[in-house]
Amino acid sequence: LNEPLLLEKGKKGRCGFSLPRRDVESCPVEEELLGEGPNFPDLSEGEIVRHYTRLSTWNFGLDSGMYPLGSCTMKYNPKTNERQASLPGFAGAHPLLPEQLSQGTLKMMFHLERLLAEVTGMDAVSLQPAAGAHGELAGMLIFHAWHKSRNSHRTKILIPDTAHGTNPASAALCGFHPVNVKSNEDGILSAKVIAREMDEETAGIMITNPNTLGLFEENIREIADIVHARGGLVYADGANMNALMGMVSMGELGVDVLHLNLHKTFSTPHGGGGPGAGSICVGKRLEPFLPVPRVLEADGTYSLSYDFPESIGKLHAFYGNVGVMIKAYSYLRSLGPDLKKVSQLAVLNANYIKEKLKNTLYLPYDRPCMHECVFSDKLQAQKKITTLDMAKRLMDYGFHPPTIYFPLVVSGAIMIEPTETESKEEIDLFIEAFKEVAREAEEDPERLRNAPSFSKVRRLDETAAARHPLLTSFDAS
Amino acid sequence: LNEPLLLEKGKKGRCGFSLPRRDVESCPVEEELLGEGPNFPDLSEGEIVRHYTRLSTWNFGLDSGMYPLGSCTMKYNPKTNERQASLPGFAGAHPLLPEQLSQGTLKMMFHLERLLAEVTGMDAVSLQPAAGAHGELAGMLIFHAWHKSRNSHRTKILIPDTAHGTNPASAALCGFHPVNVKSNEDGILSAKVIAREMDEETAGIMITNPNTLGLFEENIREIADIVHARGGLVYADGANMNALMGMVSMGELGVDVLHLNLHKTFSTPHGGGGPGAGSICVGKRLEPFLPVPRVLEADGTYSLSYDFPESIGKLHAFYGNVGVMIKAYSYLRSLGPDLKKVSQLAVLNANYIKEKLKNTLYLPYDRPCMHECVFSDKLQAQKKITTLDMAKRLMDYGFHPPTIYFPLVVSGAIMIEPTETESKEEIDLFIEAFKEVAREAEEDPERLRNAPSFSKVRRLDETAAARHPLLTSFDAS
Amino acid sequence: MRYLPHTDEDIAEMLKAVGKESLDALFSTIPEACRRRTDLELPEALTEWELNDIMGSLAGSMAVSPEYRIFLGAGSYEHFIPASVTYLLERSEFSTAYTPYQPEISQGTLQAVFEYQTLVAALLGMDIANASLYDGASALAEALLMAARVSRRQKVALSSLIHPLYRRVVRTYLEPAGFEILELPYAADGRTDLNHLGNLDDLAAIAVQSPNTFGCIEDLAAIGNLTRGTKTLFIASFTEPLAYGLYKSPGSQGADIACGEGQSFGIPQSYGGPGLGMFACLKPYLRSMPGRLVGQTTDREGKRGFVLTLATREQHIRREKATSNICTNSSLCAVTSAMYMASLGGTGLRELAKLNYDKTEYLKKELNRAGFKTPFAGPTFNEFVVEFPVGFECAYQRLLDQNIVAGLPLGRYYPELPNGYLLCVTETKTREDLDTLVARLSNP
Amino acid sequence: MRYLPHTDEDIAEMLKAVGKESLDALFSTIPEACRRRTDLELPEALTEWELNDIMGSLAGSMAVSPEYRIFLGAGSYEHFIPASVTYLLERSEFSTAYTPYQPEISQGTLQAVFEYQTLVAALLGMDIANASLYDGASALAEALLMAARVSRRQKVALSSLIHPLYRRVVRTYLEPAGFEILELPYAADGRTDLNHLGNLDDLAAIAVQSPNTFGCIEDLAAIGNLTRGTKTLFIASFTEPLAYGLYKSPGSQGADIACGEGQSFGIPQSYGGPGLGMFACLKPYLRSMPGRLVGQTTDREGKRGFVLTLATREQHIRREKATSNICTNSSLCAVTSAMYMASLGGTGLRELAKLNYDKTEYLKKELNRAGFKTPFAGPTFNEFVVEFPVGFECAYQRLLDQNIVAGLPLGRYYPELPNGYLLCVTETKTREDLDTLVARLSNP
Repeated sequence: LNEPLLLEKGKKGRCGFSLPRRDVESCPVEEELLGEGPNFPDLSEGEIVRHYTRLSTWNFGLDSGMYPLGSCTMKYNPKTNERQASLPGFAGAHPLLPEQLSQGTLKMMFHLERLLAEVTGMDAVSLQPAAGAHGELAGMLIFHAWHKSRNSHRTKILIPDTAHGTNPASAALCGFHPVNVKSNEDGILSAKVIAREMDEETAGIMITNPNTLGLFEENIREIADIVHARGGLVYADGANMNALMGMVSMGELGVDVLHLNLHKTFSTPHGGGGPGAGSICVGKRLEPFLPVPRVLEADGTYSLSYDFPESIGKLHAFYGNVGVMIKAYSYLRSLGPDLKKVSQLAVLNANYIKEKLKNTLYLPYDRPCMHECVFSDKLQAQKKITTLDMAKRLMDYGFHPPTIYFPLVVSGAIMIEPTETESKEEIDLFIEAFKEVAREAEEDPERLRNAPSFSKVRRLDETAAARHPLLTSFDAS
Repeated sequence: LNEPLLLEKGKKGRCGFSLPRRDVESCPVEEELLGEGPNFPDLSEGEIVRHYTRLSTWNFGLDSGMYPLGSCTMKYNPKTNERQASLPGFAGAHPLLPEQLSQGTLKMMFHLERLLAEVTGMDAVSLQPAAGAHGELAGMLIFHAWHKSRNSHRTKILIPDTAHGTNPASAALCGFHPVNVKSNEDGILSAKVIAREMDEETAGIMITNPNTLGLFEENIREIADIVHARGGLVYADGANMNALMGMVSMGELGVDVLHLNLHKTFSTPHGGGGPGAGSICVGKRLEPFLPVPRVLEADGTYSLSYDFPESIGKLHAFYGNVGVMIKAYSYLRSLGPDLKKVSQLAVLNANYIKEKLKNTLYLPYDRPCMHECVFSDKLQAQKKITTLDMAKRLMDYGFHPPTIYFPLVVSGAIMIEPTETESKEEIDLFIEAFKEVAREAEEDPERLRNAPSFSKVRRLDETAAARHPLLTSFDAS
Repeated sequence: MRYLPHTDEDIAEMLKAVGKESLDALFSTIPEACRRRTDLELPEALTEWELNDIMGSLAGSMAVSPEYRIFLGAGSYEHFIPASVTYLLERSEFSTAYTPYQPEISQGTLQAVFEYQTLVAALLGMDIANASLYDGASALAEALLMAARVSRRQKVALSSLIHPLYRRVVRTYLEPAGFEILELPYAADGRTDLNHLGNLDDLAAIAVQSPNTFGCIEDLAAIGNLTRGTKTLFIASFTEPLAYGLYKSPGSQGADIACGEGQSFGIPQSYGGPGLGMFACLKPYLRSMPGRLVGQTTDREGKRGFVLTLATREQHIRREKATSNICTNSSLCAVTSAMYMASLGGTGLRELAKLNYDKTEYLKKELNRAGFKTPFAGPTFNEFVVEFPVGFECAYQRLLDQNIVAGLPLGRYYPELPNGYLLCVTETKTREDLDTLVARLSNP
Repeated sequence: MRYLPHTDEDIAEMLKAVGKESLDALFSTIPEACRRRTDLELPEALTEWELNDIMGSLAGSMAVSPEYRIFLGAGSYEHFIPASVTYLLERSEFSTAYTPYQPEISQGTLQAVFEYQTLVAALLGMDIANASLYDGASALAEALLMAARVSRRQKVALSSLIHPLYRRVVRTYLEPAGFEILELPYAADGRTDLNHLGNLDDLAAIAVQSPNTFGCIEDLAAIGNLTRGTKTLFIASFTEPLAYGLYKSPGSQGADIACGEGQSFGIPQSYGGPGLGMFACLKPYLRSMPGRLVGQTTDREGKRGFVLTLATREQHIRREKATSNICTNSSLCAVTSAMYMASLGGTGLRELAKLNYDKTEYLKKELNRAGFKTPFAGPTFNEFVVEFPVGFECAYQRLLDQNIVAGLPLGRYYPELPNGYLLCVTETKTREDLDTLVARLSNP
């Protein structure tokens, strides 16, 4: 089924919207302000439903099949969470309602903060950041504010080569200059290197733990001690928290600030790129710097308070992505102490894939992994088959490809994160498919280079897209 | 994407259902009655969601594209209707609630009956039949009861060759013997033929109007007079009511009993074969025979009454498909007097297709049609291309095929009903596709015989299925 | 109107193409005398938003949980429905499709219904199941008609503990065609009394329901023993299929046909409909079976696929000689119930059934302890009869005002039980709900 | 737990395959000293049904329509959302997909976002739009940072009638990096006073919001005239995009960047989030633009397709030199708003906008007639300021008890307006609602 662009459809005079009854008179509008309105296409409701239904069928979602994107934690998104977030009392609530009329949402937020604090082992939480990178920004702003409160002006920040890609950009937004720190031959940070790099001009370090190689940063306590001793702070990118719930307390590891991706670890859907939520968790001493407003409780009554003079301020017009929080809260309440099992099974699935594929794909770091494992295309390179070719071919087997070419520290990286919600059967099928693809790389490499074969479109020319950007229908016509 | 059968999936010990907390003690069960429970597969929630999501993508629905099945009235199913039917107050209501606690549903039913009476021009309505054929059965039972009440025993019933296929079976269920009546060279019934066939042993006639050739039965009033004069009753199959709303009053035409398909004319979804609803409408003198209970109103209070001694009785455990009624009621209230426009546009669309395709396909009755038009494969027969081949090939163009090989009165029939919710652009695409298929029939007939090419499966062997029926996974394994 | 895509320009162009001057002129073949003389007198069209208000207020007047605690069963059961099932069922590829006449682009519905047939056959211990009928009542009527066809007999025996409304439907279907119906009384333990059955020689079928209308489990094995080797078919009807998660299946006890209502399996109660007529039987009866069937086959490339099959039994081919006139059935409800059964799995079904049973036993005991009589001693599943004191009607009414519906008064259906009430307890009721009920009943 | 598919047997087999004795042993690389010493102290897992109860009661405590009549706007607007949009958005192919890094199997999201970019550019009268940012506030902050990058200047001028909470977000983003913010006062007509602006030589941008926080339409043309030909960028912010169905677009008035909140377009209010940061600009600024972009291209067979493009601006490629750190955005909200815009169409958008305007004018007039002052004379869209009598707080509270929220008290944000309230009227309010409000205000 094909389907034209919206702008290629429609006829003037249709309307797919039920226009409310006009029960007041028409009033004149000031002439020189009056516009013409945009020339949107007019379509009937049925045409719109068909348009988007068709579009949806060209998309691969988690409900379509296994989606082992490393570092993205594509776990099953429970349907009951959607139900809760769409309850009219939640979905229809205005953010500036008087507090007495919004106790339910405030209570949910307060308790979600407490639950996240418990899961991470941190002391205080703000739910305001709207995404992971927004949480990182919040963290860097807190670094900045904390140093400023101590009249210290630090300009640098340590970022390992195994950190998430957003980290340097987030740091730069606060005026920090990122210093790249190399991981050691085991794929983790050595305390020695940090001791060498950490100085009095450095605000601290941003660590991803487990790192983007899927490895636990074994020296993190020592590293934190070094950073703290030299007046710095430790930020942990908690995007990979799905590996560690119930196993590790981030607070005890010496982490000062940590963000969580509610849309990864806590099962809220990614929506094709958002909305997510990047809640930020801190230790006691950094609590005063959290974004405002904060949710307070007194005698069972909840309120929003802006009365935190050291706060970094606001990051979001209101309180963050409340709709996402409701889903994460529903997930947390549905799992409870089983969250530990979530992490155990996520790690089990990843290690199982690592073991089963390590003779098929090159495994640069052959050590027990956490929730994901990283291979490369080194073995296939002799046939001039790249990671990209294999990824595209996996689509033909009904799987979403893993994350590719990341982390940068592994050339031609293939980063596989199955998550705990994939069954052994599904994982076995995935392993079998990957082995088949590797066999084809040997025997029929052209087939891989021509992949995918069964998708809506064949391999797309991304270079041309960037060279001559066509960003709207007007551009393109 | 492939997907195994449910029974080929799962592992003992999983459960996709949230089992409620056990808050009472376990009690022993009488040993000799205790069973083992069926050996259903155990799956996680995520596996179930993925299974059915995948299955759904192999289905063509109205939201996927044009679905011009003649006689089926596949119009757009408005999403707001679904919303209304799923309101907890409707969806969660027990049918034996005390009347004082179920006024909302009773009121909806009462008013829906009144609306349907107005649309059809009949006097009284029962919503109880669960489908069109169930409505026909109700109609035949009313015929039977009415004759019986007059101490008349009639055994035959007239059924034209252009009636719906269910009619004879419905009549037979009440012990009537169907007498086949031929339509004339214009594709409609002539009064003369009826005058010849109608006798004192004949209970009446079942007419489909417009008939299954999409033609209005122009002589219906005369025919009704003849049938009535000889003590018979007139049943109209109202499955094609989408052609006539606001244009014709069935009561004025002399119709005594009429059923409606709420899932056709009134936009409720077909659900892959149901549930539907086949409300039955009668003239005043037949009202006492309608199924019980009936919905009554007094001083704004609604009640259910079984106090109709001449009633044919009950046809459904409760009151019929209330969930479907809610959707039809929502539709009727959303359209109001625009229902006339619905019929006008449905007829316009059908005539447009008839005109545009009549040089491509053989048109056995070249007269203005109502809501559907009937062609045949006569022109393509020379290339040994059948209606079936063309139908299958249309799939490759993204359209659901029309109804084929029905009505039986046209050999190789192709019965196209676009409905009013298809836009001119979509219809033009359909016409173009059909012309292209006809061109291919000339130039590349093999391609048609091999169609469909892009569906989940290729042409299926229906003969083998019937010869060696495999009806369960146990059968098939 | 947002559903109608035609612009004035479209209409003008299309009228031109068909050679008509106006929309009304399209109807020229309708003789003047047949034209409707008046406009449709329908209330003004509502906007989507007005409709929401009106339907919201109608729905808002209905008594439903969680605001109400409703202890009604009797053919419609309140069970929890997973959000996942609701979501899946709303996918419009399932809901907006027609009957899968074109199998190549209907494999979703077809495979799902094939799986449904498999699950139903397994649940009921039968060989085969059809793609569904309208509801439990019409399924029973169809089963009796089928038994008459198979046995070529005109008389059927029906337990008086079959749902009273089902029996009314059976009469509607059977009496005009001249069938004779024998009603079997019930015994003191609340189960069908077979002693008055007489000889089976002219009987097409014996039909009982288990759990029956008093909630009691019938002695299916006894009936199976009676009919085995005879031409009389044993029809096991049901309103609560969940019971077969715990109790022996009809098939294992010798039933020839098992049929009933599947609403319990994930289908909203919706004031009684749509429901789901489940229908299963032994393989030898295949060609006499009513309703649609999905069968497995292969495509031209040998790939597995599914089709509607054995249509030669159906009305559009066999016309008046069809096994039934059923055409549209309850396909989407069948798929829903399959999703629900798959969600439970064998393990979950058993646990859930046991929980229904245990909660019911708990209430029974607590009521007995509080001094209420439960007149029938037969084993039950999730319903049972309790005899409330004379004059209980007022208390019942007071409980309604406290948002409790304390069961179904049975006197309407069984005049000999003027104070009998049928109480139903499913997994939706907590122990606290049950304790509250007992307390309120004790001090209404 | 129903989300976890692993049976004990699966776990045993898989542990064996990886050579570990237990699940805990999988974590052997975590040094003992790094292990959590205590179990997670989380409340017991809830069943789906318990969760429904708890969430139902939390949601039930919130004041929402139709039970309440809420006249609040100020950055979050109650608009009707078609059931069709809600349905489409729930299709899990859209909702459960990741960012479309693999375009061949993500054409649904990609085409939908491409269409969104087109609709947003058309709405705002700009050349190009990105795939969305978090919300209107962060979009404004990103716009200011972009202006600073483009102009290489460190100072920005902000109207004091930009949403007060947006201005707080801007401060959070800009101050640590050392930017200077100049706030422009407002004039007596409720529009930004440009007289104190001074010369533009060191200004990276002038940002105003229209309709502004007092609901007034700013004189965008005047600002466009000021900045035209200078290096200072004109940023037009908004919280209510529906206004552009009626009023001239920012692009047509000379804006360089138009950005704001798209929640009005089919996105539930959800207590303030998720929202939708709309962001559009002129083509010359393309490579300085923050956020993702979808572009059109072709596949190997020459077929049209869509991809994420110009990623070289983004953080995962350019790291600290990226145009922004944004990664996850509001993709699903962008698609939702496109569905909503498509539903309205150009014709519907204009009519709906006019209806909002007319209803607001009606209320304004009725309030004036009842003796209430509306202090600012500037033209408005669907919000305006009213000055209630001294001591109105108690009346406001009494109205709350009558389920009416009579606007937003402005004193908190504008201390000079202690009795100023911002009232919002959308199409969701009927004339009767408005009459009721006036009557209650007159006799609170």
